[in-house]
Amino acid sequence: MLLEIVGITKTFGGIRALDGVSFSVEKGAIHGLIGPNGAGKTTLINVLSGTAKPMEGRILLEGALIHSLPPYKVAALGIARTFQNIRLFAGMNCVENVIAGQHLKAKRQLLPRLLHLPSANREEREYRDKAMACLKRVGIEHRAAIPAGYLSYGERRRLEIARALALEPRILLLDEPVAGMRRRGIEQVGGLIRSLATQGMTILLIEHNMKFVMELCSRITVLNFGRVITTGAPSEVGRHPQVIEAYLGAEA
Amino acid sequence: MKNERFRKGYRLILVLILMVSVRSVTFAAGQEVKIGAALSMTGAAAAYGATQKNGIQLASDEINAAAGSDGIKIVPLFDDDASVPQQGINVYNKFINADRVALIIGPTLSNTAQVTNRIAQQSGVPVLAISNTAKGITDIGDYIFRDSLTEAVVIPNTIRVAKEKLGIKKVAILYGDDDAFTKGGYDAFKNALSEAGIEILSEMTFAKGDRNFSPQLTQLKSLNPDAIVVSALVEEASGILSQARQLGIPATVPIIGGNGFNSPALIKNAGESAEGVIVGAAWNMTSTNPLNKHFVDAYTNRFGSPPDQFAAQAYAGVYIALEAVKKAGSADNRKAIREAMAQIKDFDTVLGKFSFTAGRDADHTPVVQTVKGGKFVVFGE
Amino acid sequence: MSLLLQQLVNGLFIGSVYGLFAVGYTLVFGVLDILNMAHATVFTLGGLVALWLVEGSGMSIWAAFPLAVLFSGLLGLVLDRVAFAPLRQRSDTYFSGLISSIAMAIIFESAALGLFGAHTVRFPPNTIKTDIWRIEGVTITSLQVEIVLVALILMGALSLFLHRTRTGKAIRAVAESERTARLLGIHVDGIIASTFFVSSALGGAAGILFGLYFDALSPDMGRSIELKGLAVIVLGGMGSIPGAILGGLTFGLSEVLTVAVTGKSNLRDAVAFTVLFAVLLLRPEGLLGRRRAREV
Amino acid sequence: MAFLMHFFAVYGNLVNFIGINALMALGLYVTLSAGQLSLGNAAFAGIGGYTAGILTMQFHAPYILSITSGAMLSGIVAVLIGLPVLRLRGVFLAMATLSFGEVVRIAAVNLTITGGAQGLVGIPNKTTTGLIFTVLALTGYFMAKLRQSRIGWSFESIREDEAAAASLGVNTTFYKTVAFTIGAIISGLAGGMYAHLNFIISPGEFGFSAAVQLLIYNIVGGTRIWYGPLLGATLLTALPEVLRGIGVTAGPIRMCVNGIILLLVILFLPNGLISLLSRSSSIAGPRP
Repeated sequence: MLLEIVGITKTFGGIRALDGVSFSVEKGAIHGLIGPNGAGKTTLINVLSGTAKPMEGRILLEGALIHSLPPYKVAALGIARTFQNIRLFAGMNCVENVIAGQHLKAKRQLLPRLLHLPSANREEREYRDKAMACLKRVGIEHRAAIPAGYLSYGERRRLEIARALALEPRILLLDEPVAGMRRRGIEQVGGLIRSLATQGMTILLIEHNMKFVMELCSRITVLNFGRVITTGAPSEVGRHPQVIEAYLGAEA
Repeated sequence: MKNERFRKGYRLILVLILMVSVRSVTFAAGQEVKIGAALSMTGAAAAYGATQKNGIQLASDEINAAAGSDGIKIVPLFDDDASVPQQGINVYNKFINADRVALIIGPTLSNTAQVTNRIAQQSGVPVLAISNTAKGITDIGDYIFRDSLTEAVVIPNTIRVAKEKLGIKKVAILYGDDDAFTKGGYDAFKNALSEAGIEILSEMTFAKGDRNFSPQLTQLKSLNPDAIVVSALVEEASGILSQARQLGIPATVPIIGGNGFNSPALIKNAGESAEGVIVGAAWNMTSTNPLNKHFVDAYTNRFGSPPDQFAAQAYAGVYIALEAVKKAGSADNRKAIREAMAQIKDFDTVLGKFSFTAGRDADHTPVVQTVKGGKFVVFGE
Repeated sequence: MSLLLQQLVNGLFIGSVYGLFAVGYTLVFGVLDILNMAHATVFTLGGLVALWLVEGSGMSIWAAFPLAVLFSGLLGLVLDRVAFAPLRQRSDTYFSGLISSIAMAIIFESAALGLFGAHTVRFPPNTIKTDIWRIEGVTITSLQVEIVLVALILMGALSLFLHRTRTGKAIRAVAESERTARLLGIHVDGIIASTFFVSSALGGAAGILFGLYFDALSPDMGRSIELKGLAVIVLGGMGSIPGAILGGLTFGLSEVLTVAVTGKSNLRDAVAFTVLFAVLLLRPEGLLGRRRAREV
Repeated sequence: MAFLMHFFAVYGNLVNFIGINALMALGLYVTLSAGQLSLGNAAFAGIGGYTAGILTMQFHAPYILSITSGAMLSGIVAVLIGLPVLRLRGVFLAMATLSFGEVVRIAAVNLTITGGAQGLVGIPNKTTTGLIFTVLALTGYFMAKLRQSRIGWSFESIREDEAAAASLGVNTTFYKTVAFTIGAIISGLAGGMYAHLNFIISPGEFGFSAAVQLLIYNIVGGTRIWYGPLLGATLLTALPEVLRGIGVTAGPIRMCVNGIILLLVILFLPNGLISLLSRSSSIAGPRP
């Protein structure tokens, strides 16, 4: 079991955003995380990525405790994330955004650059090619030199994924990656996620688009008011009474 | 692509500096004396730069009017060092090398003078300081002169007269400790008081720009000293005087001040709480010497308010410079002007009979004044 | 004993002037999260204009005071229109707002220097008839009492305005969240302009009272209170009106007592800035402020 | 050749001040490039200046040693101050660094070793124009290369969005302290060189208005590329001379011109004058 979340509780003032959340994510799986707005999905991702500290509970990565680590240490363990409200580096162009994502993987030492060593230029070309490869993977390599602020909404979503891929992560936390995308964009991102999983990457996918989640995910966890209703295969979760009630209201 | 951008940026900067091309037109030698007045017209000392400018302008206009066709005319070039040494240096450089002035008057602040006079000394340009009272200004070199009496001369004389006339035995001191002028005054007061065997009950400080002195004055009042010695500039001084009287410090406890007090603004701002203040200074506003009477009247109706000590010393400075130029017989031979200035003895000025000491400091009788009926009068007359 | 009492009076008095100045300072920060560095120069111009009205056109102080306060308010509108409104859509509006207010401060101070000259000037001696009372060794002047009263009245009026009037409530809504306020149909730009009007008017008023009591007005009189005002609003809690008043009074008292005890006024400033430093680190929301300093 | 001699005679000091101000502006630039608004760099220049001056005068240390140790001391102080202060953001960080700056100024006024209000008098004039512009060129080169290194990319990421940078593995606290410390070292070095240029340094020169002036050099020049602040420092240091040359009367008008320039730049050229010289997005930044 790659990632285990055990009894995580997080409160903001009086509100219990997460209340004893426990589930685990298998290696190489595409694990869905769904729930109505305000269920605590984004809070959970913040806790997983170290941005927020939980009140109680533990998170284990291959048995090692990581819930008290700062965000940059969580990233160093190979956990990358995207943000619900897309936090791109607006002042940089697309390839630069991805290069910024190479922080952990690209040495880029100062000394060889100061001494103008040829190795520095070679290294730089290699990293740039890698960055272009990430852009290519999400299908926006033609926008490489455009400042991130100029991209369309769908393209910005994809650039954020590309930047996260630059980290060459083991686990990718996607916070509503296809929200507000058109049909064709959704299919492309779906294809990308499927190909990442086949190459061994584990993905935790937060999404409202039920069809998208049902098709892609091998296991799904449903959150409501900070509590886990159930975790299971898409078919089981789809028929679970409480899930229907949480989503479609009580009349079913 | 990268350094192309850099070259364009560099070219712009170069063009800008060259645009400030240097006007090196020289006036006909002989008849006109160019004097560079480096004053603080903005920044902390703007108030003093303003009255100094008036004094210099008044003196120059009088001289030029009286000079007629053959006489020597004064061409004053004013510039602002913004009370900052860095700009003072630039002003000096412009006067020395671009305008090629015969001599420089100023700068307003001692801190600036410490830096700028070094450049004048190296370039062999005489400097006549008109308000620097800090120690060491004239030690910078033999081209540096000063017509402003140092605190070391004025203050012991004040303490001596105050002790004689009022028999003070124990005093409290209040001084501004973050300004070279007021700190210098404090040091002079401290030595003078210990030499005169007067006990110092307590020393309290304030910062430049302060307006609220009631905490300090309340403490000092409780020690009931014979007198309160204050080293401050006129803004703070008037505040201290009015708040002291408001706090109930009786008129029987006089307040003794240094050069900073010697300005009509003190009486205007402090009102009747200035009565009885003792001011040791280098210029007696009400002296009946005809030169001074004329100066005070001319200044008052030209600028609408009576002159202060800064204006008087600036005014006298121009006449001293003229005297040196006349003696040197040349309007731009800096070395000759320096030699002539060093020999000035018992020259009549608004400050009284003026001569330079061997060390090129000012030498004339200081005055101790007090305020009676809203006017400065010589103390003890 | 009367010595301590006298120092308390001194402290409370100067504290109320600091409070009045700080209230305007923190109001703008509370609503816009922007530090208006030109506030101190409005403080100066308010005082100088009041003096010009009294001396220039022979107006009584009681007529000149409201006029000069109005003028200061108008200066606030100019500030908003020229330096803050154009930057509102920018992503770095907090940073650029600070810079544009520094630019306006420089322009206002040079205007004060140009129009009113560099000298320290004062109100004509009998602008306000002041009699001095001595109660068991403690000296209080009627001017001091009047100033404290006016300061308290203005601060009281401000909190009434903020809590009772429609515009006041709208200002507090914008302070909570500009976006929500806009959704609720509040004319945000108009409200922000009125915030600047009120803040600058209060700043100007503080300037006039300061000038009246200390008999000293000069183009750079704002400098001495600018950094102290900063310390006061941080101590009181950025954006909190009661915090600014409390901060002003505590600050005035601590300043007086430090000087009284140590006799060194520079130590007083050092204490002020160490307090500011400590509050920022340990309790950035200050005494009564809302927590804003370190959110992600 | 005579023209050059004459030019340097009149404007030699101005050129030196441009160099020193540019170097100090670069010190603040490093801190700004990581998105940290510091109003304490003038104080670091003060620490560097006073330390170097005291070392040369009282301990007769060799010039190069004294200015480098001044710079190092500023760096050490920056690390000590940086750790607590850099948790703060935006205006709060500005005010914390400002209060640190004022405490340093007040210390300089009160300590006898720093010469009190008079300042340090009699510092030997060792700094040459050549040294200033060599150090400036080297620092500029270092900045250009730093930008391409991992440290430079981390600064840029933190400046754009600190939370996103952390999620990519950037240790934001560490890199913010690095930016703060490198900035302090450069400011300290510039302060040390300034001390040996003018024979005297006084506390007033390193206070709040000096810190604001460094910020203005950066804003007017542009903070997206290292030679932006150089342009800002050059123009604004030369401006009083230009106005003097053109005959603009001394006094408040010049001060007003300064204010108006800063206002126009922040309103219409958010990325500074340097963005006029180049269209490339990395310098001009995205069109708002």
